[in-house]
Amino acid sequence: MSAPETTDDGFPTLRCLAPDGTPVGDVEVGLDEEGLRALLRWMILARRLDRECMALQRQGELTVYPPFEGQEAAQVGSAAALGPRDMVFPSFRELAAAIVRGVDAVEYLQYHRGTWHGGPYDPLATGFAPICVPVATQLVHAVGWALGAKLDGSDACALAYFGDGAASEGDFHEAANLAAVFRAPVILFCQNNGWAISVPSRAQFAAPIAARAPGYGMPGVRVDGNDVLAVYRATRQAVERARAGDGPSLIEALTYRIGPHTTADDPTRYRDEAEVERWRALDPIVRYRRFLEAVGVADAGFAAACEAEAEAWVGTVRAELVALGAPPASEVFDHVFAEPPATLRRQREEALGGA
Amino acid sequence: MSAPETTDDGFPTLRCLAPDGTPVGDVEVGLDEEGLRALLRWMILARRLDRECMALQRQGELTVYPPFEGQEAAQVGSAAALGPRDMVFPSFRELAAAIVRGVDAVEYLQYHRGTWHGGPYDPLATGFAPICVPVATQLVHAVGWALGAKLDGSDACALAYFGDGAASEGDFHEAANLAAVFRAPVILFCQNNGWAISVPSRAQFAAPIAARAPGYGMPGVRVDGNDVLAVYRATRQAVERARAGDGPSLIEALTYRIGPHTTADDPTRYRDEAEVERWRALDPIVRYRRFLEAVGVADAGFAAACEAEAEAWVGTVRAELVALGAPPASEVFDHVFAEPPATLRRQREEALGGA
Amino acid sequence: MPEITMVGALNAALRDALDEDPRVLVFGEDVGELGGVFRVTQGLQAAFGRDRVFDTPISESGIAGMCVGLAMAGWRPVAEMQFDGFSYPALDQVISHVAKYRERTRGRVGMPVTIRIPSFGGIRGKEHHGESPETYYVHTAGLKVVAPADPLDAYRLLRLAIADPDPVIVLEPKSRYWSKAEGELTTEGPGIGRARVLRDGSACALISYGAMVARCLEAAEALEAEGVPCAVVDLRSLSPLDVATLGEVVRSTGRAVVVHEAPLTLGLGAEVVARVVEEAFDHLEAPIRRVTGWDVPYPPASLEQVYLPSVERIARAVREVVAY
Amino acid sequence: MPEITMVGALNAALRDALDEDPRVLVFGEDVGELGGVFRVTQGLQAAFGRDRVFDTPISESGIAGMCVGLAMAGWRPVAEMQFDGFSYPALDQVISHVAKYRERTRGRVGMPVTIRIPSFGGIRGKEHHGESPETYYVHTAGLKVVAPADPLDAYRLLRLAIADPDPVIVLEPKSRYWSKAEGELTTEGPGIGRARVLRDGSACALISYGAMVARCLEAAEALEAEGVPCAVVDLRSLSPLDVATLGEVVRSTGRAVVVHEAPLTLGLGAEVVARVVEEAFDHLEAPIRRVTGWDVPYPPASLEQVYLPSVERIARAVREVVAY
Ligand SMILES: Cc1ncc(C[n+]2csc(CCOP(=O)(O)OP(=O)(O)O)c2C)c(N)n1
Ligand SMILES: Cc1ncc(C[n+]2csc(CCOP(=O)(O)OP(=O)(O)O)c2C)c(N)n1
Ligand SMILES: [Mg+2]
Ligand SMILES: [Mg+2]
Repeated sequence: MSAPETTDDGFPTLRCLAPDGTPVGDVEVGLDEEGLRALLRWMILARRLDRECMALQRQGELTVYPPFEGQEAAQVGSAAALGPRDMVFPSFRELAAAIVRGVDAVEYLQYHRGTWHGGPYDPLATGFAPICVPVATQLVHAVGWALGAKLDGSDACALAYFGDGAASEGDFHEAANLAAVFRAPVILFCQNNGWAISVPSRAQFAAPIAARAPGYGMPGVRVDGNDVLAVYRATRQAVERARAGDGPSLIEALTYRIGPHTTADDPTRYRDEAEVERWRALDPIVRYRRFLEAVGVADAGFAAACEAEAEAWVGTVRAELVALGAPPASEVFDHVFAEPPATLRRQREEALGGA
Repeated sequence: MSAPETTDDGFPTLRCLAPDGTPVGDVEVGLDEEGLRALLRWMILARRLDRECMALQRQGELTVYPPFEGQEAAQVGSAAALGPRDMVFPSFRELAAAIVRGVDAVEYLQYHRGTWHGGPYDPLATGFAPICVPVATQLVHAVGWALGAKLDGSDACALAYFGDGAASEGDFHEAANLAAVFRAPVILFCQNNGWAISVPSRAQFAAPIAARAPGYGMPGVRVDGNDVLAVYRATRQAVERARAGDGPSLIEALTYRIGPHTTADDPTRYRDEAEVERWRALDPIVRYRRFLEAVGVADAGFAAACEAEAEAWVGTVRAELVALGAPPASEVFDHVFAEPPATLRRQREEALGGA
Repeated sequence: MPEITMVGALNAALRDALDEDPRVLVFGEDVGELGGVFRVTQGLQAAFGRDRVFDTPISESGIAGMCVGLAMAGWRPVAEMQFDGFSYPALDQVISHVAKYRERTRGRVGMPVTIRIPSFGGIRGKEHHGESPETYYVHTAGLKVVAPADPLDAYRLLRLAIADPDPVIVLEPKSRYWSKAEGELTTEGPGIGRARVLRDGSACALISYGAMVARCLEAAEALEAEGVPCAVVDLRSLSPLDVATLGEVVRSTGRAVVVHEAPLTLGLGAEVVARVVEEAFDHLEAPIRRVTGWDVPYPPASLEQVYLPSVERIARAVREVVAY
Repeated sequence: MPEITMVGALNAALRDALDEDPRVLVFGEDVGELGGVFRVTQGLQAAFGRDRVFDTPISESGIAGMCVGLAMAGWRPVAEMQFDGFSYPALDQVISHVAKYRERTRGRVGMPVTIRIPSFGGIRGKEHHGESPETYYVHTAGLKVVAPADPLDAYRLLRLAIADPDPVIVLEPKSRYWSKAEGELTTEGPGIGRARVLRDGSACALISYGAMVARCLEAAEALEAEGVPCAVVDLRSLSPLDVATLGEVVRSTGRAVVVHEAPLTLGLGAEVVARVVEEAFDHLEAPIRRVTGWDVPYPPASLEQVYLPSVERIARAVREVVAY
């Protein structure tokens, strides 16, 4: 099976496993067998939930949903490389990473249910910042947080996700440059899934995103984003660098969005089914499962058990989610300020009566 | 004489002349003798005017003035490489480039006299866009203009000046990326003069600015900015590339601001006189004049004639400038819209009476 | 005459502008192949080619900044910001350059720039998809700002914006994109700077724009039935404001309620009140009420109707003003 | 007690805040070694070290965005934007994040962020150096906005801003930086959200903030001599507005003139008028006049006094209002 076409530019792409699961690089990434199995389990749970969300949206239980199918390895591999005191700054498609971080799926999905904003879960307790929709804006937040951790003398680091599309924003640049200047312990993790809504990578930039790193004075790695081991390894390295005080890193994970941009999108308007099929064949879960089974770390029963677990889990998630009512109207007023000023209290009263 | 310390990072720096004027690279840059002499003349005129402006400011005839002494080669060498239909997008320190473009000095200096805004001269007739103070914002204007020229099938190109400080802005990135994606005929010309007001280059970025170019998929050249021939050659190459339809280029000219950031600044608060002295010894005019005299293209009489011309010229400029009165109050209202709306007409009347 | 949606009317406006003036360019995020996330630019790239209708990378500041350069090069750029909340990264270019360039160059370099922004709430969108950014633009001297309320006016205002020698921000009410109207698409009729009185009524003037015009008309209908005849004014042109019409209408009603989705404080309603006080003070029989969004970030989908002015809130305000 | 300039008072406020709270950080362009282009941060890096007081690259969006991350990490960032006109690149971060973060996280992540912006005109500055950006911030729900008029209140407001659990934009009137006052530097006294009545007077209320307060006091002096005693209200807190005090004062004078440097349309005066109409309608004896900058880009140095409200323009408006 040939490598994804986007890599035909001479820039090296780190890979541990071939698309059929055969090792093509060093597969010792520093995880024990349980750790290795956990990656597969998370990917299976994530995909199952992602598909459930698509169904939930069709059934009117979510407003709009941005699926991540195809990107499980990129998210799980990177998030798994972090420690509990690290902080993730997601964009809006990182539900798989959220699961790895232990974010409660029902709390998270309130966002897509339209019952609350970016951070319905507790960002500080989970180490997972609020969902962030204005692309690339979260990158400077991550740099600020990382600088804060560094000033605290902590060895925690921040990891910020962004898309290939987000990489064109000014905030990407300011974040990368500030991170380099302050040697902030931050990992700028790009999921290059080939598309920014309808705009393909080639219409967004003229060089690999990872190739930008030297211009900032930081290491830049391109990695096969459908190879969970490669993603884990690259992220791990960046994390260690950050903890050692050596500053930021840029990682570009080449992957693909198998589904639509969001449930409101119709990708057949702008891309070929053939391209999707080519990437479907590069499925990150199949690849990794074959590897684990080949090296005897997991047997078929393990995957089956994960799938059963996923099935039961999404059932609970669905049940809890659809049981959620609308939040009380007072929520509109109660979180704007620590202490609402008189003018706002008056508006609250006008809106809610005495409530 | 040793090279400027900022170049001790392994990144190559294009140079034609050693600081003492001896050729160290190919000095055939495609200029005939007259063209070669013109570069010296412009530098001499520019420096004389710059010093006159410092005096004018001290005498209260200008509000605040940003001197460019030390940067004559960077500006003259680059501006001289352009044709009449090309468009320059300056920042705020490019008076030397303006002179090369034929911008009337008195019109230009109205800006610093406080009698008008960014473009007191005619930007379209002179091919010199308005002075632009919000750093890096002019870079995207240049990309837009260049794209417009390309769509017109013209072979004109745009050259945008920016400083080392401006390179940290998001707009730098958006401009570079958009230029690369659209293959816009634009040259992003950075005068790295070592300082952004009080902040030295090393506190602004962690890699050479020219090293950013590959990350955008465009050529990046670092050039000795005090070597007018090297600057001319690098710019000429970028111009030819642009005219040939090969898209944008990034040039970083290493130079130094000998004077204060502006007349309101006191550089002794943040930098050593020793550093200034080191750069004074790398004077771009002395270097080039030695070269021209050594190869017999100009004799001492030529420089003397240029100096005499400069003296007379700045006298006229001064006389015309100090004779300028304040513009009429109506100017405040008359250029906001092509056709002032009723609400603004009413304000005009209130302010000016029937005037 | 067939019915047309607002999206259809806007699409026709772009098409006709591209057709009539070879210097018009249309660009933005996803406006090409996809035809825009709301389909406003659908089919334009196929019809006019990739040079005149094209996608940009996600660079709003760059998009606005390129407008400046393209205008200098003699083009007439029509840029789309994908959503209200994503127009903010372009604010610096808009405030510092697009709005000031003509002034700065003493009129030598005009900015015939149109920036289209799908705006306002009411579509159960996520955060940043329901913003009412008009104050940022209306307060910025050097810009014109329009917001159509119906398909035919959307066609007219967008055509006029593109033809205007100065920069015009076009705030398109997303929640009315699929509303329909019947009639001729034409640029004839009220220009930029003129309001429209959509309904006469002596008891109170309802002053609004964008999607809230429909709610005001609905409220007026209900109030009429109660014996409270209301005039309804569609501002259309948020900058410049049609102060003359505002004054005239309120001098006749003596009472007014301003309605908009933007938060109360320094929402456009504040300026309307100030102007009405200046124009019609002696005729005012009650304080002018503002029925607006609250001073809070735009809420999530399930709470947006708590935020948006409802027909009931509008009607209640009118009743209070009339009873004053 | 020695006299202190506003720059000195602001410097003392930062110094005391850094001293009392180890989580306070001060950063921005040229605030370190140089001590800021206006010397407001002078000596702070030497006193508190490069970790707590530091220069940033020229990245206003990044500066505001880093505030978000630093606040999440438990710090209390105090950022400087070098000039009003250079605060615009940060608007997206301020509007989309700084203002909304507490709301978005249901109060779990507060934003104790202070953004200082040397503001307004009157210093014969170049373009982009005389902007009055308050409308952009005041209209943005989730922010507080203050603008001191004198050194002692500058100390108080900056200290209160830094101590506030929510984001506060501090607009420092550049043209008053070197004005002096005598008195104790203290945080006691009116908090954020409270206006101050600086002068009583029954004929008309002059309502202003920032550098224009001094001109209002001057005008009041002149008008007093003419037998027209004016109250002068210094708003101080532009958001939230002290609506109660506004209502109270204008109920007593029945007449008001609002003065600010920002352009007229949707300048803060519009909101003041709207509030006064809501609070004091029955007491109003004349339309409220706004004496403001014109709806034009801030003009060059030699024309700025055509733009800025003059004592004469203020006095004339008062006379007209009183004669109404
Ligand atoms: C500042 C900003 N501009 C525009 C948008 C609208 N938008 C939402 S997603 C998207 C494409 C993002 O592409 P990419 O960064 O590659 O992420 P992906 O959707 O592929 O995960 C766009 C343009 C936005 N969210 N933010
Ligand atoms: C967007 C913006 N932020 C801040 C400023 C204030 N400022 C004026 S010049 C300057 C330093 C610019 O440094 P550099 O780009 O290296 O140009 P140089 O002054 O060295 O020519 C700064 C911060 C500005 N003009 N624009
Ligand atoms: Mg993508
Ligand atoms: Mg510099």
